[in-house]
Amino acid sequence: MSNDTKTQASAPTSAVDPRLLQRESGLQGYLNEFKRKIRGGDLGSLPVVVGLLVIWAVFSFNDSKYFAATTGTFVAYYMVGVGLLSLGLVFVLLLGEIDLSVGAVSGLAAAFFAVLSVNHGMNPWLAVVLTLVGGALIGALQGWIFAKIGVPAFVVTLAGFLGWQGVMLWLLGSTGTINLPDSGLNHFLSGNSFFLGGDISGGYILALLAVASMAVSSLLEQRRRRSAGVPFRPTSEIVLRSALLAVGAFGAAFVLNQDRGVPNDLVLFLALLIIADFVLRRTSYGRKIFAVGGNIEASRRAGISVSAIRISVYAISGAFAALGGLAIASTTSAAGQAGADPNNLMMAIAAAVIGGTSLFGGRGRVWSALLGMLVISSIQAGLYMLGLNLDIQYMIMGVVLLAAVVVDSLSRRTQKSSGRA
Amino acid sequence: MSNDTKTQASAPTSAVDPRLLQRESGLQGYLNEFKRKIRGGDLGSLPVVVGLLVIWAVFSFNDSKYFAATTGTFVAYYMVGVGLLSLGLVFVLLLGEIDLSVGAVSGLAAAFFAVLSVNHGMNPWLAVVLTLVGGALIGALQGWIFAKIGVPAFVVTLAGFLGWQGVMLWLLGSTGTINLPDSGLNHFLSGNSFFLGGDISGGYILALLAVASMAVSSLLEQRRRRSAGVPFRPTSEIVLRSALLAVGAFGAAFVLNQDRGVPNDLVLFLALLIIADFVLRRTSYGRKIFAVGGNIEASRRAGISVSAIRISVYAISGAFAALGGLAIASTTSAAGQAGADPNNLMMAIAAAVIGGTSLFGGRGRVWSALLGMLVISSIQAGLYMLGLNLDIQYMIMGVVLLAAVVVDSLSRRTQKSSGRA
Amino acid sequence: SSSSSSTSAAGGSQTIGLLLPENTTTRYEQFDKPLFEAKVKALAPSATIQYANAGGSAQTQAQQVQTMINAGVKVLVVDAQDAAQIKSSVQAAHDKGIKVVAYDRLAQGPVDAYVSFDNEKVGELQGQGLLNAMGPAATPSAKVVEIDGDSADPNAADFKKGFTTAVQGKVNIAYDASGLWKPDVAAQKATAAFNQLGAKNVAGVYSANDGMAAGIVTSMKNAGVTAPIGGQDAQLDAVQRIVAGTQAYTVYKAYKPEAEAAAQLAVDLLNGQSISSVATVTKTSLSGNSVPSDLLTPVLLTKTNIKDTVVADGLYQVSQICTADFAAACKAAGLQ
Amino acid sequence: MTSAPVLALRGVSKRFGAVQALTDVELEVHAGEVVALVGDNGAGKSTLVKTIAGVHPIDEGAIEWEGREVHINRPQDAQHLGVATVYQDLALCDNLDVVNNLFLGRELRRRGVLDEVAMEQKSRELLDTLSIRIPSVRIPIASLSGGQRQVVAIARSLIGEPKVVILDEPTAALGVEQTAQVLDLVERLRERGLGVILISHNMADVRAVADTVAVLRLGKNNGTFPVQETTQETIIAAITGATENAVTRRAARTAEAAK
Amino acid sequence: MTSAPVLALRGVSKRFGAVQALTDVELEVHAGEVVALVGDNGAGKSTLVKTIAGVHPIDEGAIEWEGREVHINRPQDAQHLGVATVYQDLALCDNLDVVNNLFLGRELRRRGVLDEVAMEQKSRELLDTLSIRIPSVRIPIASLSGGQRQVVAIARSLIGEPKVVILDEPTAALGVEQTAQVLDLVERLRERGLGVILISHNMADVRAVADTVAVLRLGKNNGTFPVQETTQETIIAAITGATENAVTRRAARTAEAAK
Ligand SMILES: Nc1ncnc2c1ncn2[C@@H]1O[C@H](COP(=O)(O)OP(=O)(O)OP(=O)(O)O)[C@@H](O)[C@H]1O
Ligand SMILES: Nc1ncnc2c1ncn2[C@@H]1O[C@H](COP(=O)(O)OP(=O)(O)OP(=O)(O)O)[C@@H](O)[C@H]1O
Ligand SMILES: [Mg+2]
Ligand SMILES: [Mg+2]
Repeated sequence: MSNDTKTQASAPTSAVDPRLLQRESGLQGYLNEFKRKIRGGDLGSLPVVVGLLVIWAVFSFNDSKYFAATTGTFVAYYMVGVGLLSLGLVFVLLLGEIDLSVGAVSGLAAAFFAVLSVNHGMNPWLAVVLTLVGGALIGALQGWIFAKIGVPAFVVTLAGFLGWQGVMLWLLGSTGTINLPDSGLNHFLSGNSFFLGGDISGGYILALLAVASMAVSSLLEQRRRRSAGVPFRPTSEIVLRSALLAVGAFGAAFVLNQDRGVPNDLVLFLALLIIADFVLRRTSYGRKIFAVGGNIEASRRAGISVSAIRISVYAISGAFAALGGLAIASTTSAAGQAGADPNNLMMAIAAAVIGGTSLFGGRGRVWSALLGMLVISSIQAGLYMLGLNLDIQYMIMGVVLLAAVVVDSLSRRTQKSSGRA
Repeated sequence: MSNDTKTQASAPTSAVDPRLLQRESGLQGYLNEFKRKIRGGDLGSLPVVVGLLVIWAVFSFNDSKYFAATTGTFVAYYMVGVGLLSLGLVFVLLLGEIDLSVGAVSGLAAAFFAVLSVNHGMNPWLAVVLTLVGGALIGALQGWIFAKIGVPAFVVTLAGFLGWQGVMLWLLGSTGTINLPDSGLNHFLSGNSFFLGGDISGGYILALLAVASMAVSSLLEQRRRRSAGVPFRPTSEIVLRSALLAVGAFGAAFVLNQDRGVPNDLVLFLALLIIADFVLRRTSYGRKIFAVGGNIEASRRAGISVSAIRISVYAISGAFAALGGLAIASTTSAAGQAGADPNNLMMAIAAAVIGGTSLFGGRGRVWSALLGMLVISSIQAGLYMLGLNLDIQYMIMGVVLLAAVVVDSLSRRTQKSSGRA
Repeated sequence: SSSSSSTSAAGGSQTIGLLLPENTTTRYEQFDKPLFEAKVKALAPSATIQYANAGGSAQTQAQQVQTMINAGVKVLVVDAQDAAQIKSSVQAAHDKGIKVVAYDRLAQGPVDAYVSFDNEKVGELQGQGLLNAMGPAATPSAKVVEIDGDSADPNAADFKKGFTTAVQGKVNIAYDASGLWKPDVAAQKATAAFNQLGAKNVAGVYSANDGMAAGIVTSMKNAGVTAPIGGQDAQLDAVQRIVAGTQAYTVYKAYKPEAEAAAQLAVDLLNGQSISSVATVTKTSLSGNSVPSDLLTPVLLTKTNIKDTVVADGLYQVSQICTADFAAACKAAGLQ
Repeated sequence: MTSAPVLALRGVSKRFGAVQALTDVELEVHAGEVVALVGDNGAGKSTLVKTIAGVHPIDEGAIEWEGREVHINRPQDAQHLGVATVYQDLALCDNLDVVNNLFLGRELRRRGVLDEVAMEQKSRELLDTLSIRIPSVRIPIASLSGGQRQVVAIARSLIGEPKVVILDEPTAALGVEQTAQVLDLVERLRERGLGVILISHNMADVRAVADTVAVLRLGKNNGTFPVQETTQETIIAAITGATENAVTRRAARTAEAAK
Repeated sequence: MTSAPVLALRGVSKRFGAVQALTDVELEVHAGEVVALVGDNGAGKSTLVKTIAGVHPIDEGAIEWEGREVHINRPQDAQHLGVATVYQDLALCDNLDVVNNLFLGRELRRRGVLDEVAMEQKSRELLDTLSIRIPSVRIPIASLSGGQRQVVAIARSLIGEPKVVILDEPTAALGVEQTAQVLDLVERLRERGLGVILISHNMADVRAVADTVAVLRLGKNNGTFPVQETTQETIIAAITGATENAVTRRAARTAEAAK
């Protein structure tokens, strides 16, 4: 939960503990605290971001073409499909469970959509809705078997991994691969469709929106907190954070504008990330997910219906898997038998874990799906450009994946040895 | 731990609790307790065994040829390779961790062995030893990165999943698939090599050995316990258990003898299972594995070196993966690029879980690898005989897997609602 | 090597992209890639080659095509993992003015040239090889076990179709299942088939490729099935089995002419020259595009023509085939 | 106390596998009454509490609420009736911070969105009344000391409007000052007309605040005593099942040594 | 007590992230001495214990063992010196049974193989001396009551040959009889010449068995008192940091009500 990063500044109540190190006000205090955090290994996602920068640097060094706007578009565009699977998985991982079926469900969803809209000529948007509902129902069914019958989630979703793949093959059976028309959602998600038609203002508008809404909401919260007499973020910190976000957002917009603009599927992904983040951190439903992931028995005793949470979370995962499947299909404009690629499952889990979501439940953020996919896609972009043999490619992929997490792990180890598990 | 199934009979100490339901002596008491356990849902592996019988019945009903000794040989022979991966995984699962690299390591091991013994003409037994040591070293390396650097095991072994696959491709690169000669370990593990040359006495000797050693060791333990004044198993129970084992063992021997005898690779698998079971249940090393799987912090405080346990367990998993790889290669007499099949990984994990080993650590037995593989192989034998389309096959596989675990889960649910988690 | 080539090319003006589909079969990285590279080097020393292998994933291949488009290649030589799914990638390349050569599998979309073996013909040869090997045992009631390739691979359907055409009515296909191109799966399915049919009743076995045949041969030995079996690809291990007599035939698709024809087409397209001298026929793809094509003829490889084919073409040295384990068999077959 | 008790257990039994944890237990709690539930370790006190709270449904017997028989199968059932429980094992979510644990399942909302500010403010007030110092209400429960966690669990039970509060060894880990505060709290609850079940091994505390003492021994009732009229020795004898026990022996020995 | 203390802490400090849990703490324990460590909730008592036991290495300061400075970085280090610890949070493996938990890390072996019979026998004896009833020593710890678990944790510390025993609130969950047994046990340990650190919030227990009382307040030393010569009020004042506190207020109020 990001709340625990909120620092204590000039709290006027009596309960404050004299042993708590007060941060000096102003930017200086912020820097001091940052130094202390580095020493204590309490760095949030900084290590992974550093890992990402290192990956970019190494690949740019090896291949001058890597450092180009087209690579940016490549990463931004191709990470979305698997990123959506990963986003759904974050919900499941927060419960401390796993969903092995997301790859199969994504393949099935693409096939289902193709059969409905191409073979049966259904309105493509209606087909999209039916597909997403279908994904959610599949997830809910799996969640129900897990929550109510008590079959371990691993087994349920492993059965799903096989079963839904079978259903997909059966659906595609008579026709094999089905090419999707360049219209509707498939067009919207395709690599040729950019925000505001790729107009140069598009990226900057998005960046401005993000920075402004972050700054405004932080300031509003600061005001409420101040008037309620509870600790609040100092203005200097809000400015610093907004500035950092601005650098990232405008930087990304600039790079993407160098090529053709911000891909629409990235815009969709970001929008969904923001919504999911809001649900997880600002609603009591999200709070319950964290609680169940932290301690099932305590949640049950607190009156939370654990089964309802589980079923709904698997439904969410199923719906995201279905959407991810449509996004993946749109990258090849076709739904094929290889749609249920188990590699997608692996990459989706890896992304969430690399981004910092724990496999053991109760700890994580939706942004880990974004961060992890940035890492994975950046590696892939580089490896594809180098045109290596597959054996070397696999080896590099393995080593780089590991390296991307090692910094994070080392800092966590420091954290642990200073007593903060 | 199977110890907690030991029942309290006529204990002469004072500390015994009057609320503990005493079992009446004799067979009647055993039956009464059994009924009570069924009601309480405390059934051990019985549900999965029932599931297995149901699978056999259903397939036999659908295909008269299924109920034949050749099916027995099929199951007994083909389950060993993945079963060995699963056996190694049980150790890892007992720690509450996962090893995604076993499939890749098994493929690499087969390739390594083939390159050494065929391409370099090394003595095949020396090559086997080197391969197993190599597998253990790979595992230990992964364990070290996990235990000492603190990278989550999922990420380390995912990196291994990719990286070792790369190494395997690179090793095979110059030659592609390598045929293994029908000699050495490859001959021993091949489908043509049976215990005592397939002599009819072979199976019965094994069965007799198993039953006799179980009965004798149980009686010896009973005597020691009786004289030490701690609760012991009544003789009637020992007789009953030995009788049950005898039915199973002699039954299996009879079926396999109808075909060509007990495959040598099954004998090896069973021997390793017995050794692994002994290590886990009768040595302090095994006890430490359970402890770390149950509560890492408590184990650490008890002076257990958690890192050493982790590294060694991954080494064990790596060695079993290497041996499993050799067994899988011997079923095709060749080491090829498809060796690192991710399906093998999935099936190995599924077998352990179906057999009753928890993914959350601290609960499980090595026999779950055997039981789970029996289930999976029995399904596969049936599906392959029916020669169905892949789509139907996947669906049935998913549904049957689920069904095999549902009975178990339902009984666990009863158990939970009666307060025993 | 190719990895350094992509950096050296100025603006990618002389770059050819080579995309191969997977790595579970030996041929791609072992033969196709080096043969193709050598020929291009000979024809156009200034051209560079960018290489990618999709590892069996159509989705990865799409990303690899995009990478090459970004890198500014002029010609793409694509062996499609999925001939239908590649369509939008082919279109994207075409839109950028990049010429596309379909290699081995006829990709959908606006392809400029196609070079391949006739896959149905491969299946037919396999059928013929099996019938020859069965000899008089090939009767309409003779039970044959058929293990096909992965149905996600469109070529698998072509092989099956050709095979069926060749053996229809001549033998009885008593068991038919997909081996997913995986040796261990094929081995288990074959064993199940033998259990189902009875080992003695099996008169012949069809394996769609040599990789699976390795597993099936082992199953046959275990089950005591003595019927003939064959595959395709002329993998080294398969040639060894043919020498040893455990496999009856394989289909040899000479990679060298295929790779060299592709190289010729690619260089011609790169230089803006006519390709009509190489691509002499026209094939219509499933997307309706007529593609100038060069279709090569596969060869049925048995013990008798090893020397004249794979050895003569320099694919394998005799010493590679005749390792210690196969020395005796080689002598008997007159290879050594 | 002639009115129907708020909560009554009639012949409740509960079994775990081979252990008969409760046998035919009877218990009555009236509004405005503090019932102390005492007993040896493993007597079944916590099990009894959990059956009332809906954690473990009962096997036999009946639970009556304000004179009507009710079925309590899930914690929600008990909460809807108006039972608030502080468990001996606390049952907090280690990964959540103090505020989130306090309001878990009963979050304050503002326009549908969590009202973190109000919850944080309320938390500080609550903890202040129990005079506990916690470094920050935004640190995860995992990093609190044993007593700090216990106070958080107690504070949890005060959110909402319960009719019966069950405290299972609430002061076990508390310091002297915090213990005094909790005893004050129990008295305030009684004054507000709530029924309180207090489990404790500390006879002094029990005698200080309880009206009635119910003794459990080996899962069975072993007497109910009005506190005013009963000596500590009687209660201890009922707990241990013998007038001659380790406590008396120790007392005798210490007395002798002091001579 | 002129000889060097078995264990001495010199200016020990420990910090968790932003919380300074211990600041310059001094503590001495001699052989045959029972030192009571008291303090408010969150004072840092358990943290201090964990630094000695090697669970959290210290940030600053020194630990001396029999006069020599030692470095305790892992639990093994403390165990090898001869420190046995009962943690407040017990630290047992829920999935293992009572016997396995008792002997964890110190299993008895016979010809290299676990000697389950001897361990089971020894477990029963140990638990009997602490007069606890446990349904069976072969049921997993998870199904024991709070007090039963605590006794298991205490019994664990008696296996082996420690020189210093640290008990962090050992009687918090214990019944009257078991508490008396543990106090007896502490006295037996003193007689055997061991150093004992006893943490407790129960002043009566502290006064009954301790020789010296060391008070921690907000992570700092707040006085060391010989038990004989110090009144309870003085100690409580040192703990709460004020002579006027909830305890005295409550006492005054109760006295008034009694009038
Ligand atoms: N889930 C369970 N499974 C099996 N036995 C259990 C379970 N829970 C409790 N028991 C047993 O029931 C008995 C009563 O336990 P309970 O926790 O109610 O005791 P208690 O009176 O609260 O003791 P304490 O004072 O030590 O907290 C104990 O013997 C315990 O071992
Ligand atoms: N791992 C940790 N991370 C952060 N803070 C911690 C951690 N452990 C303890 N603390 C803090 O250190 C302080 C001292 O805790 P400690 O557990 O030592 O108290 P204690 O004296 O044992 O209290 P109690 O009597 O309640 O057991 C507390 O304020 C606590 O919040
Ligand atoms: Mg209790
Ligand atoms: Mg403490």
